Amino acid sequence: MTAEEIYKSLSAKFGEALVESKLDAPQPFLVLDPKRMKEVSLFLRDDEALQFDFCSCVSGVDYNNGKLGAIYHLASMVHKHKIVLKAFCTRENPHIQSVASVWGGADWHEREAYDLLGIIFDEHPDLRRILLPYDWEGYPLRKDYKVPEFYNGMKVPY
Amino acid sequence: MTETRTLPTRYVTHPGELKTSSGRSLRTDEMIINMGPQHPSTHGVLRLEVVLDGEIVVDVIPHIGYLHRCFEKHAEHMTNYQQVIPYCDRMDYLSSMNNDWAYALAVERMMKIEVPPRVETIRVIMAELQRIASHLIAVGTYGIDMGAFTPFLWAFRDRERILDLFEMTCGARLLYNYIWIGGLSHDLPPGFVDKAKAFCTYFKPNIKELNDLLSYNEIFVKRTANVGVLPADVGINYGVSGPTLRGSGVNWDLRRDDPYGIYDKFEWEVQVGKGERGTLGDCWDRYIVRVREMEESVKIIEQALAVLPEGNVQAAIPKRIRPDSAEIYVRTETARGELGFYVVSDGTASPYRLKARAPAFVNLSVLPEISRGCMLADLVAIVGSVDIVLGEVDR
Amino acid sequence: MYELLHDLLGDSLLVYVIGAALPLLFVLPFAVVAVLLEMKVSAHMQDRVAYMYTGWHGVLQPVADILKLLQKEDTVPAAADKFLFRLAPFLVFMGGYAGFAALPFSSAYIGSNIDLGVFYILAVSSLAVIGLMMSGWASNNKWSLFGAMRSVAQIISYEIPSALSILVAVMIVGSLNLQEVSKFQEGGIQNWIVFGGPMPLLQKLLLLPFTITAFFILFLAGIAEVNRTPFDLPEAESELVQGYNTEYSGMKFAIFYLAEFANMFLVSGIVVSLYLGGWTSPFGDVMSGPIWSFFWFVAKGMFFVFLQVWIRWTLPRLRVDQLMYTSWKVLTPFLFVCIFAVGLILVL
Amino acid sequence: MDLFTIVFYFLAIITLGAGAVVVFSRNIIHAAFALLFAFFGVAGLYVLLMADFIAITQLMIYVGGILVLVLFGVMLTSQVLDVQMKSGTIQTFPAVLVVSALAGTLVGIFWSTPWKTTAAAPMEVTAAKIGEMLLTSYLLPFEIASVVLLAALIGAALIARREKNA
Repeated sequence: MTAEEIYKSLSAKFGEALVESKLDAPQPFLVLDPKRMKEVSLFLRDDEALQFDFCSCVSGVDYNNGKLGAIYHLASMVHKHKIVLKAFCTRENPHIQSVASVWGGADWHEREAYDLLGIIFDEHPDLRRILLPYDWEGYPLRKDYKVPEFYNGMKVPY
Repeated sequence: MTETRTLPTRYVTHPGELKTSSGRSLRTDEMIINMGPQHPSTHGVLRLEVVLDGEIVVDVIPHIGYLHRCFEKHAEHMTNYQQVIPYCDRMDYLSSMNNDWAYALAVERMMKIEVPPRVETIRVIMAELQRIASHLIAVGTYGIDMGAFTPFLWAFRDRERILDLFEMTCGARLLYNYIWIGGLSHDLPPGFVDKAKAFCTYFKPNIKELNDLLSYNEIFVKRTANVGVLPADVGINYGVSGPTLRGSGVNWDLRRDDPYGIYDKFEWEVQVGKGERGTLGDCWDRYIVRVREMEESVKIIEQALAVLPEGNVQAAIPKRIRPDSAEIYVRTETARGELGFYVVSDGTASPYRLKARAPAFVNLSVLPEISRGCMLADLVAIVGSVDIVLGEVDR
Repeated sequence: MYELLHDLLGDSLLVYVIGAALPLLFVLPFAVVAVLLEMKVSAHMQDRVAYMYTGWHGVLQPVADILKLLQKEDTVPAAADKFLFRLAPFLVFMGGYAGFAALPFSSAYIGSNIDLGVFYILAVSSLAVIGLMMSGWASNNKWSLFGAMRSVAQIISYEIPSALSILVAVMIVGSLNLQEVSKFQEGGIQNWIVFGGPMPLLQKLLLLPFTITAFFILFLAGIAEVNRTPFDLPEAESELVQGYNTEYSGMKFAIFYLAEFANMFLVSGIVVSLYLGGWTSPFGDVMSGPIWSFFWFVAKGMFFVFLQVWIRWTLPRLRVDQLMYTSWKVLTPFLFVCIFAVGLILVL
Repeated sequence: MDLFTIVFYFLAIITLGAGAVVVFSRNIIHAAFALLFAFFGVAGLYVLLMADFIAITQLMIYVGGILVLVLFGVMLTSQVLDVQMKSGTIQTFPAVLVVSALAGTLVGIFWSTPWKTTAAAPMEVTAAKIGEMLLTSYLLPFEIASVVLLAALIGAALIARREKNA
């Protein structure tokens, strides 16, 4: 299935949840409503013609204009097609609906995005820091992140 | 084969309360034990919080991040794209070549660089040698996990030969920095082809030896078959990839299914688990897939060595790599599975955002799912069979 | 032996002390040799050469290792039960060492020529069980406790097959005294109990399958009782981080180690005495006599020690439930059959 | 004092001292482990009485079996990893009563019995005799005991297995 067809079958069902799309890019992507991630994802996974059963990667990105994004790279092992989903939120209100219940693999990726960028994935089963210590402050991959001078009262040497 | 299959071992646990026949309750305590971060069988600094009922695992909670070295943050602060490669080396330090290739490939695709055919061939040779080296460690350390020390040292003996080849190529034995954007750091040294061929002839009988000593050893099979069964659908849902997924019988290999390099020019097969000794997708299947993949890799190397073309080892690339504002996700098949690099460029000389989709990271996330209800010793077997490298999990 | 000492020193406490210390003259050098054997054999199996620098082919390395262990700091975990922690290694060693008293090293020497020899060895080995449990508990470490619990369960389970397979030989000889068991098998290799003992030909042939089975099981159970691969679950390095001796260092660890090697030889000694003719020469009267008999006993014992090393560096480890399964559902029923059959053959 | 007496007192002190620890120790684990030395001392006393078979049986059954069972029991109770597991004293008054009554009886018997003292008999082979008697004169009690033990074994196995069906 080409990106065109994927877009059509999605827009027919979830008109407003599709905020934007770019189908002529080398890797075409769809921008989704961050609050309706789950239902779209469920459809993407379970629809016979789509069958996006494999969630390769979830990446958080800070676009440095107050906008954060979560980028989902999906693939289908059955039909061997790929699509990129994007969901954006603001730094002030970084909420995106979690898809961890749709793809188990998204669980840790979303935790990582939360850990490093502070994107809060709503309905995530276990949203804790994953790579950094549990008492770490701040989100290091945000572009406005200042490296702390002290960690737990200890001077960070460098 | 499927008729005689026995059911996977799942032990009955009785956490919380037990009622006696007279209705009185007996409270049994679960024991919470920390496996790691310093533990011989966690293959690095992984910490597993294990909830035990006697010897039976009730739950496993992995805690990672002890080896977090801010790879992604570093990458954003490099002065150019080339500088990221040494950091890629250190992600999955057991298959550095594969990491470098994945990253180089991502940048090359973003900039639409065509690499010369000699480079492609050498990359395949290096990646497959690296895959053998990495699988040797996986298989060898798995032997240690099961209490057999000798296979480990035999595996290391053979791996040394591969490292010798790498050393004569680029001077390093672990972190090579050999595959560069648009090519290689330098050409193969004279005599490499002969030595690599000699290695292939030397190595093939050793796989049989390993099989005799470990793979088909009755105790080893007893320990690994029917243990930690990963059903194919669960594996796919969790994004598991590589030999771990193929052990569950999923015929999926990015070298063939999302082609890169010149793998399509060679004759080789994707090895999948068949549930020969137990349930499909158990530890033994994952293990044997690695052993058989080594044989396939030898095949690929021999073919690639035979067709190695002459030519340049560096494509014509701009002095300073500045991709246009773009983004790309490229995935390759490393020894552990799908290694993906998501590169976002903003037109400057360093990546705006670089996300590494580490296969071991994702494979590890399925661990709690497949290890509930097994025994403590099985947990060691499962962790070993998933074959994680903590450098890659934590990046 | 004691007569000699009595004649020299009279009936004093010293006689007994010296008598009790005599096996140490064997155990200590043996441990050194066994360490070297273990390292060298494993190394050559693994395409290595092991240590090469201390003395000729590194033969002095175990001595250096012992000296190092002697000098090491003797750490005791802060939260450990200090008294029990210190006591445990000695109990473990005592359990193995006490067994040497009933081992017939030669036709002229046995520590204590008691009639209940084998029974006594089985009994004192339970001392080591308590020692292991003590060490695991006193370390105040969950892994150690796990190891201790496992080892106790394992040793107790494997005492049953080993006792039963001992019984097979004892039934044939009609004595629990290992010295007499050895004497019984004099006259060459064909008289060893593993080959049916010095019986009439027909009876011998009938006994043969059962004695061989019992012999193998005794050896297996012996390996299990000294916690070596494939039965090394209590100290399973990859699971339990060395189990009960995780927290031990320096001299106390050395004593655990010594106990392990002493036990290795003890087990081999029992197997050899009961089934392989003990100190008797395999060639009948050729090369017999007290000195030669000592040689034969030690040589046979060392062969079995070598076998244990060989097995250790070849096989993976069993899992706890498989271990118990092997003991209770495989070895023990087999032995019941053996005992029944041997009894029947002997009576008829 | 000859050697025999020295050894006797040595063993007696071990036995009684260990027994005292068992009774008075506030740490249950210490109490359980002290049993080892008590049993050992008793076995030694048996040896002095030339009862080698009983001595070894004592070791085998009490140390190898019962003590292990006791230790498992103690360790399987809750808070096993807490080294400070304590034993307490309850119902002091009835205990004192019972104990003094028992002690009085024992001391009374001790004083009123005409003890026969003879020189130590030479070491005899008892194992064979015991075996013979068990299979001839005392066959019935021996068999009854084995049947009882078998029943206990089967019962234990049954209880241990019940979990799985439920």
